[in-house]
Amino acid sequence: MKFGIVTFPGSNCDYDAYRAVVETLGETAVYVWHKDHDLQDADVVVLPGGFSYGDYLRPGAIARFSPIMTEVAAHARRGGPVLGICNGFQIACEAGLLPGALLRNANLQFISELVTLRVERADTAFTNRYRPGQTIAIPIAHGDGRYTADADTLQRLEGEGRVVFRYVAPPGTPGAGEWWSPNGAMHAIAGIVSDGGNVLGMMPHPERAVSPLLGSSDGVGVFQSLLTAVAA
Amino acid sequence: MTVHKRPGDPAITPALVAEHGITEDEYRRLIDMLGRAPTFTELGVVSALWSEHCSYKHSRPLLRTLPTKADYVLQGPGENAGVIAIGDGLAVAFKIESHNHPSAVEPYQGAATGVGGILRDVFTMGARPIAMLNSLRFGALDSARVRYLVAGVVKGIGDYGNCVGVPTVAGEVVFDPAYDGNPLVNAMCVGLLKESELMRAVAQGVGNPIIAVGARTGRDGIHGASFASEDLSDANEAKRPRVQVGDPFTEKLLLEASLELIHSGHIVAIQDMGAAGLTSSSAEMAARGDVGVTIDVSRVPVREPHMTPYEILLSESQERMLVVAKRGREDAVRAILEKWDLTAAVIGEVIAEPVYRVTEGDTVIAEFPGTRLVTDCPTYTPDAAESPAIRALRERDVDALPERPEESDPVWTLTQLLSSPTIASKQWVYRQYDSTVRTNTVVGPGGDAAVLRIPHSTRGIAVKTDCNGRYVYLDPRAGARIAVAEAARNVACTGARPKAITNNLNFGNPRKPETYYQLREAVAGMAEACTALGTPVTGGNVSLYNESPRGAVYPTPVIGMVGLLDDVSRAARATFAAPGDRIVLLGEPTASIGASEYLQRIHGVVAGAPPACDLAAEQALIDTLVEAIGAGVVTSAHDCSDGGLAVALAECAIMNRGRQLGARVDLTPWAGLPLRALLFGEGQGRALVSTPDAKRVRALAAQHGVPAREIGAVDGGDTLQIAVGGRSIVAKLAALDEAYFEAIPRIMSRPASAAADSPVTTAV
Amino acid sequence: MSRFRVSLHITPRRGLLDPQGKAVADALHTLGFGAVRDVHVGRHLIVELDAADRAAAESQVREMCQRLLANPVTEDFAVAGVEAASA
Amino acid sequence: MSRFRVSLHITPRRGLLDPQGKAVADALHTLGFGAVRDVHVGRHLIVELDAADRAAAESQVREMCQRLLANPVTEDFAVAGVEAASA
Ligand SMILES: Nc1ncnc2c1ncn2[C@@H]1O[C@H](COP(=O)(O)OP(=O)(O)O)[C@@H](O)[C@H]1O
Ligand SMILES: [Mg+2]
Repeated sequence: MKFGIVTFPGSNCDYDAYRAVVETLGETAVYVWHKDHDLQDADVVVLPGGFSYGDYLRPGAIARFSPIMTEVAAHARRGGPVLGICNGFQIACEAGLLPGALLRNANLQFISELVTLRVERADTAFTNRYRPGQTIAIPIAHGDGRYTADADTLQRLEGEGRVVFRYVAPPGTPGAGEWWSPNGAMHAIAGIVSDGGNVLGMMPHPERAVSPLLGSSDGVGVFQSLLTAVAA
Repeated sequence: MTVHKRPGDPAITPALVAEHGITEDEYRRLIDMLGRAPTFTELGVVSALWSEHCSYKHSRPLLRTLPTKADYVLQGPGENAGVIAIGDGLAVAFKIESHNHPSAVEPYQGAATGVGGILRDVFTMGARPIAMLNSLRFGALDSARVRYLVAGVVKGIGDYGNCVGVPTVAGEVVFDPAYDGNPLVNAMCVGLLKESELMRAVAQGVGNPIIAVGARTGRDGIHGASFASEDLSDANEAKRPRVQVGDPFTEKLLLEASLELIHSGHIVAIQDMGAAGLTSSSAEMAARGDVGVTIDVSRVPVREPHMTPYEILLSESQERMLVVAKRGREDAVRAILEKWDLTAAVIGEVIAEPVYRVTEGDTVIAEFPGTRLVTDCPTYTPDAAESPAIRALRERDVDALPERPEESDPVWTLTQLLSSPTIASKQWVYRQYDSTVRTNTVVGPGGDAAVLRIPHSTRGIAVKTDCNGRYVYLDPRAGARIAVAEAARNVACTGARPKAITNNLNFGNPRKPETYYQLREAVAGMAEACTALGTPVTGGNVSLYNESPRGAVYPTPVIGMVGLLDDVSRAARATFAAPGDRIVLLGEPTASIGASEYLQRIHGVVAGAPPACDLAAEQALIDTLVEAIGAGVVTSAHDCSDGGLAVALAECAIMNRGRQLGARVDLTPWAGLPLRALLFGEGQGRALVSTPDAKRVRALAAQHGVPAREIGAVDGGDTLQIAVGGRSIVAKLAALDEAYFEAIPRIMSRPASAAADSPVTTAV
Repeated sequence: MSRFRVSLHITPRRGLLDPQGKAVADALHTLGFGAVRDVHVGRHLIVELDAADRAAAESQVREMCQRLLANPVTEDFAVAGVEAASA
Repeated sequence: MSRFRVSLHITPRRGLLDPQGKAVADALHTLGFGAVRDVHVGRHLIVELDAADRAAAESQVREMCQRLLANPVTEDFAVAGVEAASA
């Protein structure tokens, strides 16, 4: 299976996503240049993390006008899977592929740490390898990850079961398993899917949690799930 | 060729010469070199290149005494970064650099541009940056101004490195009134390259074009290099250069484009336009290649109208590079840059004539013979004399100091030390740094050294910066030895063998005999330690004149150590890993509290002799650690440094917040030592390891002649219990955790302000 | 064509959490500015552009806001001023 | 005492690099707004406070700028307006 990883100017986790696909999964990955109009027949499109256009103005605001985004939107409309990680999530929101917005972290600081996520839905293209309710450890590294949406949108997301990952207090701490948002995200939302279920945006970095050597391999499931979903 | 004075240039007067920081002797030397009086442009060029920052005029004779060689050193001092071979045709480039003065004025941009500069030094060697470190010194956190500096510096480092996408994995932060008004901000970068792709900044090939790449040139930081060579006294305020603003986004593009250029084979040399910008980069590249160059300033892309050649030559605008390309490859070079939305302009060429020449269109406005601009800078060896006041402090009998009443409870003392900002967790700092991007970080910040895996290999590297400025202040030679030894020990605690260092000498005004004495002795101590431990110096940076109106900072020779691990999956962490493991102390407790954090924190005293540092014992300890960890018999290793044995034990128990494990130890064998020295004295050459097989560890230690004693076990409970003689000291992990992790966040939640506040505390 | 300088305010939509405003207000209180009731932090943009006249300049900038400068989900924008500038 | 709403502009000092402004200007060009000559991005703050009168409100806010709100080395500030607000 082929993953197309978009490189915007300022992307810096394109390499991490590439390694996750090629080294951990043993699948094929290609870098897709933002100025191109060709997704190179990728089955899955990855909008990687980083600081496209320096995050100037608002994260993702400028990148969403890159030429390749026309193709990414078309791929999504056809039902093709799109995985937006961190800056990729921000770009997907700016581009209207996902609802809501990601604002400055509530503590006004960049936050880099390993967080605990609860898998709220294990029946999506991105999470079928997890158990529902399973908690996983995945790093975050962002300054603008406070998921925000209006009340209607939020209600719709919850009602339609589109909140896929939520931040929860880590096991062994007070309130373990309860909503606990490092960045002030509404409803402790860490990741959501589009109404078609084929676009996932998440702030945490599953592509960095791919080996026990790196402190966690809990992120591999996201990529494996895509293998299953696309093969089906 | 005739050099023309530009209309409107000021006349060269003694006052103007002095304002450029050029002494009368130096001016005579310049006239000798030129055979005539300089033009204004030439005066500017010389003032930059002969500034302390660019010329190392007060430190070069000392630096020559450092050991720089080993068979794996591919590039020693003199290039943009040092390089060592790590096997399999791979190599590591690394370098540290200071941005102290800019950060004192504008902490955010000062620190950010410091990161930018050191990244460029590494990627111009053809290396892909894989890790950043930072070594920071600030005044006491009680001051709103200091909190403003801390917040700004940390955010500046984070925002820049995070955006470029290089993980910041280690460093140190020390708070001491000695740094009030003059913080130290040192950033280190480590990059990975193929040996075959090593690039050097050596201009070559007559007719080859010189190309300016990256951001346009503005009026930023003109005379930044000379400014970095002056005291931060208030009188200089008006002369301060316009601050440089960093653009990490452009840096990221420049990084990708530069690596692509280097790999393309279209270029012969590349260098960052750092301090003293275009002038120093072009003159240095020419001097290394022993070639002539000519630069036409009218072809340099500028950001603002009406910039003079003087300004263009001396601007320190960020994110710019100077490239020497192969003749005829200009368009290929341009194509690569355009792909990354960057511009390139041919601004000069390598010439046969042995001169450094600057033109404005066809008019020659500056010309220096040969490479003498770089090679003829004078060097100085000022008088050196130890300050009698400092000697008296060192010789003070601190062990006779009476205890405070609260100290009858050692848990109180331990808690005070754990919450001392210098010892307390720096999580508030490193949580703002992306430490996991690029997926190589095996051990990140929060323990001893950081460990990175080398892609497609079983090996890894360990990196750490260290220096205890208080030790160096009290005894420069011993302090510098300890700095090297501690850095090496931290690296060895992960299982890595220390290989080489870079260093940043942060000192005061070298023209003061007591400062020059510190510099001379510290360099000697560093040389001794590097020789003994087999870790040559591959480069570094010197930052002098770190003085505020209150006096010089502690002499602070920061050591950046790089070590190599054969099997990265065996890398040890600092924290206890499994209940039931035995705890072994390698090395010996100490009877002294001289120069300790304990004395400063509990008694407000900076005095006494720093701990003795036996380099042969350090080497034996390192060998033991590397072997034991490599053999997989050790489950954790942590060195004992600031705060002594008790603090180190507490850190082993609590530093991993996800898994805190209590322990019981018995120090009765040393019950004869003064209790506070046993617990909080900072003896060197020690490490705490935990292991399922204490016997094996003891045997390994014995082979190397390292004292090793089993002192207790990890019991996984919620207390740390230390028995000494009949006495039992019991500390709750929750209380230690709170002291250690909450100290800095609590202080940093108080407001910060750029406005100067009245500092109350002074050193000693 | 003349040169205009258009000044814009882009502000977080009312009702959304404004942590920056709150942090600034808290810091001002601690610094002794007890009379401060509330602070809001937004963006101030200055766009210099060539246009036939004021109205054209303003309407172009409004379009820029809609397409790029403001996020319709979380931000409001307002043109604060249009002045003639020298080219 | 009455309530005032003071509006402030804090902008990057002229001559300093403004990478954000440049990035936005470039993006506007790509979007077809070729008439854009320059963009600067600063902050817009609204401070609500109690003061005896307009002048007092303004002078207090100026002091806040000097002490906290604006970076003295890299930013300029200007009071854009003072209006009476209901408490
Ligand atoms: N400025 C910083 N940036 C990143 N990591 C830091 C910084 N300061 C401290 N750390 C990390 O915190 C841990 C403790 O640092 P330190 O107290 O200097 O250790 P040690 O006493 O072993 O030298 C180390 O992992 C170190 O890398
Ligand atoms: Mg240590």
